[in-house]
Amino acid sequence: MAQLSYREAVSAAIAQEMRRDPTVVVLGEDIAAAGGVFKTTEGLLAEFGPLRVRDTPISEQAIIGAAAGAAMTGLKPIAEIMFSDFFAVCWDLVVNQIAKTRFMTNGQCSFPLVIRSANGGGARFGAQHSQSVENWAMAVPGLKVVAPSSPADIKGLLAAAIQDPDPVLFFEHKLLYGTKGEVPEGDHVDQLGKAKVLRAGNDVTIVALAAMVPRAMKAADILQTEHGVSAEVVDVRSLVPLDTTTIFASVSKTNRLVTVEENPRLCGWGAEVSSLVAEELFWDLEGPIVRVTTPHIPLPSADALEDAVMPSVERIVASVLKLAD
Amino acid sequence: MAQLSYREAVSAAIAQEMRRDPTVVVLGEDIAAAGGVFKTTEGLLAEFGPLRVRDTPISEQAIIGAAAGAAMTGLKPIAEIMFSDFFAVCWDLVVNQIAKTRFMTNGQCSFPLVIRSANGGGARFGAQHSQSVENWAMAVPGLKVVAPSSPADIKGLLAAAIQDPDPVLFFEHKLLYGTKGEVPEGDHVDQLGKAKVLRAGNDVTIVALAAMVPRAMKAADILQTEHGVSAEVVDVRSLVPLDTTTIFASVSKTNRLVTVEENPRLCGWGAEVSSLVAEELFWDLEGPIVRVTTPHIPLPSADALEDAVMPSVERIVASVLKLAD
Amino acid sequence: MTETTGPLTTAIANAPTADTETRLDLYRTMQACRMMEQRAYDLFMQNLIKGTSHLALGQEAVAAGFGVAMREDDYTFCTYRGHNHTLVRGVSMTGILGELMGREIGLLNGKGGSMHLMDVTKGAMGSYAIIGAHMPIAAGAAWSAQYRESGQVSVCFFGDGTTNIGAFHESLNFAAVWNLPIVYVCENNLYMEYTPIADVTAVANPAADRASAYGLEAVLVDGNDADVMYATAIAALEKARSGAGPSLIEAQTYRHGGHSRADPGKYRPNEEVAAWKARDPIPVYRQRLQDAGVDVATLDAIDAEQSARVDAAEEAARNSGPPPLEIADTEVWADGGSSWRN
Amino acid sequence: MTETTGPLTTAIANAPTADTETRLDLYRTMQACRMMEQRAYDLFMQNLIKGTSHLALGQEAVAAGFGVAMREDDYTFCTYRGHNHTLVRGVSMTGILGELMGREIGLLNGKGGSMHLMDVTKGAMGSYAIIGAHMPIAAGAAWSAQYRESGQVSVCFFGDGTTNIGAFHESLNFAAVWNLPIVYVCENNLYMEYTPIADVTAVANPAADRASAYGLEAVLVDGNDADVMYATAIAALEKARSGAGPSLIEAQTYRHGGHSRADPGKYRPNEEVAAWKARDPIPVYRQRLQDAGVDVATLDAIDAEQSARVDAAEEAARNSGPPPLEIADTEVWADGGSSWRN
Ligand SMILES: Cc1ncc(C[n+]2csc(CCOP(=O)(O)OP(=O)(O)O)c2C)c(N)n1
Ligand SMILES: Cc1ncc(C[n+]2csc(CCOP(=O)(O)OP(=O)(O)O)c2C)c(N)n1
Ligand SMILES: [Mg+2]
Ligand SMILES: [Mg+2]
Repeated sequence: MAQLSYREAVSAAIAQEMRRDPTVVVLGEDIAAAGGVFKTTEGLLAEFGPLRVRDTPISEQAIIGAAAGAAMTGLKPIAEIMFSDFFAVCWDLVVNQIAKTRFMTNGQCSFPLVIRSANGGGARFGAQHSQSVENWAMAVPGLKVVAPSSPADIKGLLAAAIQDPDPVLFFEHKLLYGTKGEVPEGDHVDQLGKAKVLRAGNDVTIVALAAMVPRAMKAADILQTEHGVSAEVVDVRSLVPLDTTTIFASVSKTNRLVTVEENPRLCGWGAEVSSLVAEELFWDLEGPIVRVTTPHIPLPSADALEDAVMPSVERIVASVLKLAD
Repeated sequence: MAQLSYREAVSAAIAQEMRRDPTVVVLGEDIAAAGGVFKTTEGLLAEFGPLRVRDTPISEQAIIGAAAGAAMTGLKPIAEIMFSDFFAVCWDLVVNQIAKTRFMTNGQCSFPLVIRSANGGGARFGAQHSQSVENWAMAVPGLKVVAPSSPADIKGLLAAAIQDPDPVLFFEHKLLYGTKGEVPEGDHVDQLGKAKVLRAGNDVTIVALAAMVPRAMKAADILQTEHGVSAEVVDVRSLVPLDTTTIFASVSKTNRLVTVEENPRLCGWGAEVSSLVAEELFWDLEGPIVRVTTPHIPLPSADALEDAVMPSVERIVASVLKLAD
Repeated sequence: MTETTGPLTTAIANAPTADTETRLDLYRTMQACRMMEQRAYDLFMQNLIKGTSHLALGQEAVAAGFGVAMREDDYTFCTYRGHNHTLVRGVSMTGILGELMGREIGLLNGKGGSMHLMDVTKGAMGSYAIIGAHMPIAAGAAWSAQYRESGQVSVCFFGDGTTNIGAFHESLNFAAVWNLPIVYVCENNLYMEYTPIADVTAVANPAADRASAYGLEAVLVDGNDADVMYATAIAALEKARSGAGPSLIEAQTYRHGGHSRADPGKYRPNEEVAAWKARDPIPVYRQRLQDAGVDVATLDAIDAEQSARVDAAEEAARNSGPPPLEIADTEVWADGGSSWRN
Repeated sequence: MTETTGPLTTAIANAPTADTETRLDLYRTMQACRMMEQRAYDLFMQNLIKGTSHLALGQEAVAAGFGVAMREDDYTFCTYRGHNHTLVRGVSMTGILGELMGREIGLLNGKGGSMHLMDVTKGAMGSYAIIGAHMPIAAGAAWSAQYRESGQVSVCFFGDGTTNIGAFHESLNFAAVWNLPIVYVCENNLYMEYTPIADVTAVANPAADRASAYGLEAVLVDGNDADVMYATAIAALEKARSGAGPSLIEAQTYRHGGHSRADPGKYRPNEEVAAWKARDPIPVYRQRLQDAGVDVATLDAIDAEQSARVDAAEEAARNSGPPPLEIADTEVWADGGSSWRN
């Protein structure tokens, strides 16, 4: 085990896969010499050279299109979209082309590519640089969607995403880049589509993702120590494929579900999880399914305002307590 | 009352509002002389002239951007995005600019504009011309989202959308363009954010939208006549604002809910409705909430395949019966 | 505006006439396209093709010129108006007509439809239905060829109207900066759907007048002349293959029919249609071959052979049933399935 | 590549020197920008500005030239690097610094942040943080002015890196085809973030070498010269107002600091930085005014007045509290609220 930051785990995973497979290539804005604006690709140019690590113009459609065409013809590109908000400028390539072409051609081609992006709020960047858009991706058939919460998961899941034969949208949370954690040394590849029970409990299941995971964990602490409520915390990790087995097993045990989403309320992944449970596990439920989300608003920039609207530890605690009533 | 087709109701509503308000202007590809590829803007050029009805290049970002800039400075543009799948090429303008700028500037400017688009499947157009993307829009704070199922609703809701001071995404269903119905004559303006109970019933609430509404109505017929099940059918009409009052009143009465969505499964509007009911109306429920959706796949082109995957009358009936068990 | 001198235009202008076998191949390829598209039209009329479809009747010389000139392992990317571009790569005609008809025997087993023809085994890397989207994808294939040092070239066809969308611009700049082995071919048929291209474009030649914005040579050629298109293709493919980077070709041509199935094309002046039909690439080329000494019997034999080929393809497509319903939800993922949960 | 003759370039070259009052205004405006941006930098260093911020130190002549030349009711659209472009429209400096600091007194009451400054009452129609997005929006405002026959002009500022994104292309073509009263101003500061623009662009002058792709004249000017920028602005605004359509201006300039708060700008050769700092638009202009007979005391007075202005603005911003939490979920809709249900 080594101590790595979430940021360092990104480049560690990419380097690991680039060493293993010469068809893995990296492209994006300022990712080569500059090492990326979030310093997540530092060292790659030096180790792998300018043919495998390439800077691009500010042309997100070209970046994603190039990744698609390269993936169809033998390469395994890793493209960076600097902030996930910018998916909106190349959404057609992602959702209409990459997500659909394999299906439309009944399997003639594959898209073994990864699109990495800095996702989420809390950094006072304002409404156009702070969105959680993992649910945009989840709504589109043909995309795998991963959003890790720890350095170890970054390394293992990014390596798995690169090895995966399907297109994976890989959401790194910009608030977590500085966090550190134990990461398995040497080659390490995790599995997509597996949620993780991070804390066992009996009274309620809290399902969370990415930056909401540490908040859910803190809330579970407080619930236990201050309120005697035993919460089980599930880190979803992967929205597509979705590990309903793990989520359902937890809800079957606790009989209560709270989802904690950073995205704005409407049509978030929590809605999907809630609807699955309401349909398939209805008779196990002993109370309403509660969703904690950012309200259905863009994110404000000022620190006081941003903190007021994103789901906080306190809000999670309060929501669970209301349910436990 | 006059008999109009759904298609004719579109141009009737636009013409009504253009007569009333000289700041209403129309732009899009092939919408002027050609009257639109779906013939929904026929006659407008002749009546209102080339300054108010303007053809554009194939430049969806320019179309939507121009509408935004014009809306900020005194006009009320109606922009056409020919097929709703093409929202993906101008999504940034819609979701990052139009949806957020009023909020970010704390109310300095408004976006009184409408973006109309042909939405939905069933016309054998293949995966890139058949999507139901109303849930993409619903997921983004700052957009109003409307999707009518009848000629009367087209006229009344499109007029309301044009008069509305906020950006409205107006989804016309391409399978319904040819359908006819009674439409109030003379000036007619409906209200956004109101669902409609189209058929009263006691055993189960079926909530549907756009082209799924006639299917839900047929299913309700069959349920009544062949199975003795009394279904209440609610046409959502407007996803944002969402008329939870009408939906909740119905579910409180029937105690059972089935949503019928055309969009692919994950994160559809039905998930949101389901999660709302599971949270706020849980104790009224007497059974699981069932969602009928297109599977989470792109739409296939061949008629046999397309018919097999979109929610059918039979599938709705079967889903309700399973629930009623 | 358009400058018309430079290495590529010079190479095209100075190209020797192709040998007779190649020219017969060009003729054969154009006839195959023509007859297949006409048959597709007939099948619409019989309601055997559902949905929409976009024919390239009149534009055959562009597809044929490239099809004959390309190496087998080169890549093509085309649009919804891409039946011909697909066929010229050696793709099964039965597969194409079958796909238009939504039959199991279709290239995509009915899952794609007329706007999405693809056969990767022939380098026909797909038909794309959203304007401009395939242009960066084609650049990606060129990048892959460059990276793998395979010597392959990526050829990307698109229309005049496509030059006004953002993806066009991003792709051309990207391809130029990365010096990719790609040939962008704009078929200027004067219309984007029902609107004359001049009404919505700031320059007279939508592609050629923009080449300089990407440091490229302006190349404007007669898209109705199979010899010119062949010479153009040879020169641009050679340029790409030799490492000299991308080309942007504007081929002037015309579609004989409407934009799509639903469109009778009434917005076009009669004289314009007549003038272009008089320049129909196929009879013109037939005459030219005759003038060059090819005997009529040879040409007639080609016609008969292609006509029989279309008959056989239609027959096979008709005999194929609808696709089995079980495939409706397969092949979303590389594992063959569509599951999003465990 | 770039041609540099045409009515607009001729008008700029032949423009008479502005009168002294106007020139003092240019000087004053540049100093206001400079001092405000320097203060913003100090406030970062004290961690009083959170998030990110992008300074335009060194690029003041462009904003000032246009700011002084524009009519009060004209529109400007700018980017995240838009503090100066906002200020020069007469917008409150306290509002700007307050917004950077996330205070209630901020222009947007803290809801937008440094990348989104806007004051519609001054025609400052917003700062946009996604590359290229504001370019078609600016065209829309120009369309509105054209439709209302208001005589207003829309001015849109953007960077060299922005010329490679799709929205740039769509906007320019659209504005040209609709003959809109708009002036597009590319501030070529040689870098897109940390990457030299030449590494990612197919032409040497990213905007000027592309003007012909939209039927426009190539205009390449010294963006560090306030007189040139003023003359350029006057000429292009007049062209737009007279109905002669859009212009695309490339102004060559340089940012003294890094791309954003986090960036020390180390990727730039020292000599390059030094050479450009020697051409700092403000001392150069000060000297030029002195040479033209303006006395030092006048210039010193302007400096002192602007310095005091910045002090006062900072003071007012510091004294303002954080925005009230109640505004966090307001103004999504025109009714002032954010409700999505009944
Ligand atoms: C992004 C996008 N916008 C609009 C359309 C609708 N559309 C399909 S074909 C077409 C015209 C294309 O014109 P051109 O590029 O000249 O090609 P042609 O049809 O003439 O071959 C349009 C506007 C589309 N498919 N995609
Ligand atoms: C669509 C998009 N892609 C990338 C970015 C990230 N980004 C912000 S500024 C910038 C560089 C812009 O360069 P330029 O246009 O030259 O403007 P400058 O910063 O030099 O003023 C980039 C890539 C963005 N904001 N939007
Ligand atoms: Mg065309
Ligand atoms: Mg720059």
